[in-house]
Amino acid sequence: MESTLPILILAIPLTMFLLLGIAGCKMSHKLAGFLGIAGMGTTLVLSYITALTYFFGPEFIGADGLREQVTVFNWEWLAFTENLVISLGFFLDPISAMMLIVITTISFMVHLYSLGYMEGERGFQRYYAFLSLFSFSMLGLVVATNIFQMYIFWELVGASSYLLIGFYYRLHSAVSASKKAFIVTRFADLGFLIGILVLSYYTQTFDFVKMTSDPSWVLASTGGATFMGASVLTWALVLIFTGGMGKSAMMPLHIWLPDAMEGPTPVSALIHAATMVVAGVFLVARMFPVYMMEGSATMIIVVVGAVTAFYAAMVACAQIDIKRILAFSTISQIAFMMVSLGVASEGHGEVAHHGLGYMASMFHLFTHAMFKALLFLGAGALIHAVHSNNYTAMGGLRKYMPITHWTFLIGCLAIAGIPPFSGFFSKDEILAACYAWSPFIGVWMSMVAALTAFYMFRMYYLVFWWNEPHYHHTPHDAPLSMNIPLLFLAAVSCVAGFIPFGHFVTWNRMPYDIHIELPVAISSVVVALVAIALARHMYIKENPLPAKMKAALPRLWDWCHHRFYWDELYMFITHRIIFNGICRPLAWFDRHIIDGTMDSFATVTNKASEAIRPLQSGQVQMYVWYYLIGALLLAGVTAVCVL
Amino acid sequence: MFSNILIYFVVIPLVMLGGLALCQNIRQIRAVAVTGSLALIGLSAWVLAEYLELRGAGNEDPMLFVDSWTWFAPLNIHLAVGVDGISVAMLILSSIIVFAGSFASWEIKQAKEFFLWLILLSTGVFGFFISIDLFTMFMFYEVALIPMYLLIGVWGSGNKNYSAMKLTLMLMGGSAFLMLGLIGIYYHSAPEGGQLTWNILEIANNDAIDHSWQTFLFPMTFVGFGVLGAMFPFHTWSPDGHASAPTAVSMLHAGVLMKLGGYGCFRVAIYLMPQAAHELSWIFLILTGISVVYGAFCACVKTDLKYINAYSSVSHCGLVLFAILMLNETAMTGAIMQMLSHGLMTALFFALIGMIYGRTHTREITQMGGMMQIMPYLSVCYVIAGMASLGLPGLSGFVSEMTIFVGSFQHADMFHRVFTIAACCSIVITAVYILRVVGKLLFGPVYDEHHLSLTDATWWERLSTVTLIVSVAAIGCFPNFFNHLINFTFKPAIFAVLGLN
Amino acid sequence: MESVGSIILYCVVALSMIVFSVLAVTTRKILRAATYLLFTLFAAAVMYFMLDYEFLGAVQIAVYAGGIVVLFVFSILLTSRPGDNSERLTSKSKVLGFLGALSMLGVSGWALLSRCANFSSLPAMKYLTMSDLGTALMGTGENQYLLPFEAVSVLLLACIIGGVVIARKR
Amino acid sequence: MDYSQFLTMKQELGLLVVFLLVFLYDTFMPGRTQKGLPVVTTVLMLLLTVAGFCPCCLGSGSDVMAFSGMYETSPVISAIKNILNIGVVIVLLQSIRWANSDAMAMRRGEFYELLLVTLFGMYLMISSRHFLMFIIGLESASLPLAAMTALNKGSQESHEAAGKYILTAVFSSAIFMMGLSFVYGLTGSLYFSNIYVAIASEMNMMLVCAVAFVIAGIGFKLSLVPFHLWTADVYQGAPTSVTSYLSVISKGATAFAFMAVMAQVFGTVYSRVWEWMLYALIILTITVGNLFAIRQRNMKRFLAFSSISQAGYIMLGIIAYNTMGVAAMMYYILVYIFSNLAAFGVIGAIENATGRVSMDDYRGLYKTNPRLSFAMMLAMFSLAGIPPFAGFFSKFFIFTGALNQGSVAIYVLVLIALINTIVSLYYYLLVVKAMFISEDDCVIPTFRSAFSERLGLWITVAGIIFLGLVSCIYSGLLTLTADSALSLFFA
Amino acid sequence: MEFTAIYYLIPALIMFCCGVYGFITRKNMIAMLISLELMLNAVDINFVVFNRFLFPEAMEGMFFTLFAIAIAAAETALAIAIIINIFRSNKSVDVRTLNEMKF
Repeated sequence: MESTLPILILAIPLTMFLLLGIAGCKMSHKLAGFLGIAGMGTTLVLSYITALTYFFGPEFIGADGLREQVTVFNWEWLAFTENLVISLGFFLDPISAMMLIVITTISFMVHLYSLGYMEGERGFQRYYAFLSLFSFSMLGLVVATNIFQMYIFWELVGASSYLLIGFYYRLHSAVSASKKAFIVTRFADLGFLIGILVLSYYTQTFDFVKMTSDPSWVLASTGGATFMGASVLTWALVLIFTGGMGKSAMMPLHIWLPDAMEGPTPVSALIHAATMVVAGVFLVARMFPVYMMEGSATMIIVVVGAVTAFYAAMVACAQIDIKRILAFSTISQIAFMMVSLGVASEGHGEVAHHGLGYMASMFHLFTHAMFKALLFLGAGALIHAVHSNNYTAMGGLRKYMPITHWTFLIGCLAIAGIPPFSGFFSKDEILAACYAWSPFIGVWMSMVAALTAFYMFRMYYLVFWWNEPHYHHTPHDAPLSMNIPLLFLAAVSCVAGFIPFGHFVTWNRMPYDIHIELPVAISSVVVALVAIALARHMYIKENPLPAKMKAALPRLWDWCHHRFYWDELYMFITHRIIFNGICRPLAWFDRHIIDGTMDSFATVTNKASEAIRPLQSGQVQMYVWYYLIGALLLAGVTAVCVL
Repeated sequence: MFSNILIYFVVIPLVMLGGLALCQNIRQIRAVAVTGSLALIGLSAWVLAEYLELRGAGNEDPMLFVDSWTWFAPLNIHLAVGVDGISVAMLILSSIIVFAGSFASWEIKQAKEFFLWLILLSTGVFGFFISIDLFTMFMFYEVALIPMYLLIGVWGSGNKNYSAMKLTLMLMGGSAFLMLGLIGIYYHSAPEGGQLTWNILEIANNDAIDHSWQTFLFPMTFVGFGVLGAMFPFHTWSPDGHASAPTAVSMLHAGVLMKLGGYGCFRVAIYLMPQAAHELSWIFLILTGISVVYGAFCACVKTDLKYINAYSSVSHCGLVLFAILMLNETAMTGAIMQMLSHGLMTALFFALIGMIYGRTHTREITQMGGMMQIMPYLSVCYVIAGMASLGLPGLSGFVSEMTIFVGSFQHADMFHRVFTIAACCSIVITAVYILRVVGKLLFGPVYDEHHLSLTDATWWERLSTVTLIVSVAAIGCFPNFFNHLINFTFKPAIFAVLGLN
Repeated sequence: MESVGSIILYCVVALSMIVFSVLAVTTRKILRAATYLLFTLFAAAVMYFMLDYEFLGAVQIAVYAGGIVVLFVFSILLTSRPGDNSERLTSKSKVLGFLGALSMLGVSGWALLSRCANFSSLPAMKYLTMSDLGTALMGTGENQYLLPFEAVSVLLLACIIGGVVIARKR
Repeated sequence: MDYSQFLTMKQELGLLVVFLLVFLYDTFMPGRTQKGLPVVTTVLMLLLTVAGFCPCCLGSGSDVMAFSGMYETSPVISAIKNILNIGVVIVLLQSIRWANSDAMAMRRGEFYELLLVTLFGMYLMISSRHFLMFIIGLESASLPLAAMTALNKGSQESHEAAGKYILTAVFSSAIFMMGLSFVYGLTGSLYFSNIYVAIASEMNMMLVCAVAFVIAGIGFKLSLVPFHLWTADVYQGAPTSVTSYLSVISKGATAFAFMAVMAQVFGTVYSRVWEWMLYALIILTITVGNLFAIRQRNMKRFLAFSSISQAGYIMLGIIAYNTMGVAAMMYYILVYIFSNLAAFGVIGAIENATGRVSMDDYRGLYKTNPRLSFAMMLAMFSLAGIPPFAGFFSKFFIFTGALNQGSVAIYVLVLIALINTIVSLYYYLLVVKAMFISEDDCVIPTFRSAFSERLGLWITVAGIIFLGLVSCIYSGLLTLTADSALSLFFA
Repeated sequence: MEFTAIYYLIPALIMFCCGVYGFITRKNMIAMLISLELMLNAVDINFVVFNRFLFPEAMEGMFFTLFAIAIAAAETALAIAIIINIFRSNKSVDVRTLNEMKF
């Protein structure tokens, strides 16, 4: 494959970032916005060409009928040793091609949307610069040829996320949210890094192709080494998964994501809903053949995912801030993908149901990106209209903002899994995979799906129906630049489910047909509809039921509303234990013990100097006496020693 | 003698000193400083080009441009010069920082004396890096140390008397051990009956220091240099010293002088006494491992910008020594990269802190806030420096740290690997303190209304910072160039002795 | 075996030497101290005579007794008022003095006794004539002392100059 | 009776000629020309120094023994005498202004005569190879100094210093002579060469005592701890010129003589007896000197303690017991002369101009008298052993020389000495701090020092800067020592 | 009985120690000088005795004593001059008055 297009796909956003970052402050808002959109538009077109060529070009179907993996280019960037080399390259396989589409689509939509949403904001140019940086990093991440390249871009997306969350840097909340996001993900990345170190120590390679094409070799290369009872491969994979947990906001490293909603809403749509947060899923998917080798690692993935999904759904039911609700929804949905990946394999190379879970996960990733971006952008339009994030400030908006209302409704239906919207198809596959793996997980995830439908429609009704509060300005639909993305994404959410995804993305790149498992599908739709009906009953207009339920289960409400007090726990650990319990004592220790020791050399010297002062008494007879004793001691001691 | 290109690294500063003596006013002083530092940058670029050309032509000598002029014939002391990739890298680093430092002290008071000492300091630094004779190396080393006292004492701030004295005495304390170690090496530099020598290459060739002496001399030299490299527990001069030092001095000191420590540890302690290094490395590994984590933890609770950065330096420099002790090619390459990286970014940090301090007259982060609105340029630079420090890819910190971690983790011994993981933890703590400062200092609402009237960077400040940022980014973006420049040194047989790598 | 006379003589000399030394450093009257010193010096001179060094004995009497002691007396008269008893010694300085003197005695005594085995009785010696002394003083050969003789003259000159310049009122 | 042997003592004779000329000038020239005496003396000494450098003229081209081995001269000995001469010239130069002050009008000539006699005594100490000669030299070098100390008639401290000095000096010489009597009792001879041979078989208390007492006696002049207690008081009380003379010339000469005695007399019992004594003394000297120096405010007293610890470093050259050590010691003495005289030059200039000698008075000196402060700083750096100043080289070489001995004990000793350099750096920096960093209300005003003082300072500063960098000095000394008969004693 | 050297050396040593004692305890500077004379004299005796008993063939010790007497004389003269000088300014010959300078 030509390497020009791939290079441009990465280079254009980077150039835009540098251009807008360095010269942006000299530009007008219009010019900067135009440049950003033009750059992203070009990238979009190039990515589509690349991805579509890959998916439909016959040259990429190998002799064995498998879709080939293509390393378009791979430049040595930093050679640690002969084998361990970080290369910067462009790797095309089904998931990276799919991610190219997802990223550039959402990113372009967000660019467009932001033109209206961010109009007149200070730092408009900076905003676009950061968006370009993020797009660059995310693209780089998905096309990584080796795990270290992924780590590099992994860090870069983290940084751009940090910068964008903290975009409103005058606000304390934004600053601390960005800090939190960075540090939590950084902590997770530490795990990732150590995982890489461990893995590369045994395999002596960073290269994905090398690792995934023959995963049993990876297992063999560890030579059965164990550490603290678990095999080193498990350690490595779990640690790498930790990185994914951080980025994808899995429990217990999820706490940064709700706070990240402090950033501009389009950013949330792009980064914290559609692209960056799925990096963890992507990572596991990328390493999937290796994970397959270690049942214990996938087990952990399933457990973490399942717990997170349920937890986030619970919490989402009790939030006030619509962006928070969406954030928890995102967490929950990503957990779905994780679970799906986890259930795709059944330990030691046996792929359950032809890797259905894998395909489902990727499918859900794709559809979720679209409809969640849609929801976020819709939420952005709402916030734009009423200048508040809380649904308490909203209500009855369907009259004022019809476009937003209808697109938002489509998004909700999609996420709730109502056919024929895209979410139904992908979620159905996931549930099917879960049931196949273990009925318990299937039921559990179905329950979460029901909760999803409930909290989404709770929000929907509270915002668009419910009682109308007093608005200072009459809310109205957003300008065209914001509506286009909404409409586009809504359209995609409507039709994306019909894409024959299995033809394009499967774990072993062997195309196969998706078929809907009717029992699972029907049951889940029924459950979802029931949940929606309940939500409608409770929230379409003033109704004592919610209050009653709250009163009936106060403890549960409190815990859900306060997100099960995770933030407080972290606060306790970081501030009380690490900051006050380690840092401060260490600083004290440094100043008083270590430095005190150094200073005490000086003090002791001074004291000694003071102590021997009487020697120089000024009395000549004492001088002579010391002289005499000195001489005699010299003789006497020597004599005792040598004679 | 003057046909050797390296000698000009000492000659130019000396000429600058002479020029400075003739200067009448501030403009001339600036002219001398700028011309001189430009000449040094040019010279180091030239050396780099020549070096690469020679290497490209297949020159496999451990050192290039080697030359030696007898100085004290009876003791076989020579003025011996020579560079390998490491020294070239260090020379480039030094010249860049001297350049940036000159601009950062554009409006210093008593400029003549200031630059006099500053240039004397850089003479020492350059001389140290080009020397391959232990005696001249040590001499230049001490030449570089003593101007610090006056620079901090006269132009410093805060508790400057105490800090200057502490810094000088502790560093000289280190060099006391060092001197003993060096003379000891000299006396065991040749096999029985052979000609004793101070020349590093010859000593390494002779490989005559017997085992028991190595175990005595290695700690001496390692601790001697380690003090300057801010090795725990001998790092305490660093926070106080940096906090009190004027901007350019902090830059030079953290940026270059602390590198002397790491460089010396490698060039003398490990290069000449590999067996002892191998056997005793665990002791120092523990100490430096502590430095790495401990410095970072301490930085988390400090509120004085310079203290934070000083502790951060302890942590980062600890990583340098840590990696050197791993005794394998990758980790040691990483150590040198980390020296470059830390030198540049910490110089950038100190330059920025100095500039902010020069405006607000406080370094307490609790007394400041919202600088991004007041001085966007400096703030952006600070963020970049912070990002470099916490290891953002594309900037130098990432490259060096990763090289170190990957390299260290390649160590065959489990103990070393576990320790590497412990050291890795520092990247999280680093993020904590960097972001804490960035969040408090640059973001958020403006803390003090008086600060609103402050101005952003002047052109010379911009020049100074841009130079450093570009350098940081250059290393971060094109690491393989530096990697190849450096790791040539680590190829040859010194590891063969250890059966490592 | 020594003759009784010489034993008696020895005892007298040795005893007076010790006794007068002790007295010289313990008496409170300074002038008396000078006198006891004189007696001690005389005893030493006698000892020189006993050991057949007549010339030395003569010099001892002439220079010490005749010169130095006179000098002492003059200076004592110059610096002390009549009836000016010397100070009362503090017990501390006494203790220190004793300690010093005793340890000196111990160490040096140990040193002397360590060589005791080598000591024999008085060997025969060639009678020293004046010309022997003169040749030795004026010669440049082995065991001849022209150089010290000249050197000491410079020393004496310097001391004279020094004494003069110090003692001069202005 | 070969009186022509006197002609081998060219340098001594030259010095005596100078002495006589000065004496005659002082005695017979009319009063108005008396003010020319200091300059004349300086010039004469300068001539003597220059002449001493050429072997054909006064210096010695080869090893010569005269008076049946009572006197020795050799290129090495000639070299150390030349080094002393250089120092004396500088001292004389720096003392011109003081000597020409009104208070000194009546004692000008005597000062120079006494000084020259002490120098003569030191020559004898260095050259003598017979203990009688040695003690005469020692006394000549020490007794007139007492008189010189008392030259500041107006000052109570001057008298006190002289009193303390003469009393302790005489006591010390009594102990020394006691030691000599033991040596004599052991060996039956006072010739160094005879003792060297005879002592080799001895191993008893008398030998130990003898060595200890001899070390004490010479250590007194070198101000080794614990024989140093007079030093500070005398340095402080004596006129500055005398102090500088005492601190460098007297110390340097004694150090060399000490080396000669230890090597040529007690060489055979080095490791048996006195090696360990010197270890103890060196550690004590360096440490105690440093500890006292920390607290001093009076500059002269401060330098006294500093010079005590410096003496400890000089001793390293002796304990090294090899030619490298000796050469390093001579080099150290040379550098020390320049460094210390630069310091005393500044102190003297300031004292002559304003009468202030306290370190507190030096605060802010750099603002008003930058050049003097600079000279002082260089002196301090050199004394502290900071490169590229000469002190660094001398320290380095003396350590190198010492470690050449190679035992573990010497490594420990050198380590202790090195750690002590940190303490010494501290107090030297205190002076620098006072001048450059501290500020004060009553700064010493700007003044212009006399030409002679400035010249002296220029010379010393030039020495501080170049003595180290110019390698031929140390190399030359090393070659000289290695080739000399002295080296036989270290074999 | 037979008089060996030790019979002469011991009194001399005692004399020396008396001198030491006197020098350390006496407050009058002239008395201290007197003590010093005792010490010097004791040394002289040592030399003479060693010469006479152990090495009678040469006259080294004797001549040393001869010169030592001269040196002692010079020392004493100078010391007395200085003491008188001190007496002039201090009006005292008490050694304890010499304590201006200390520490």
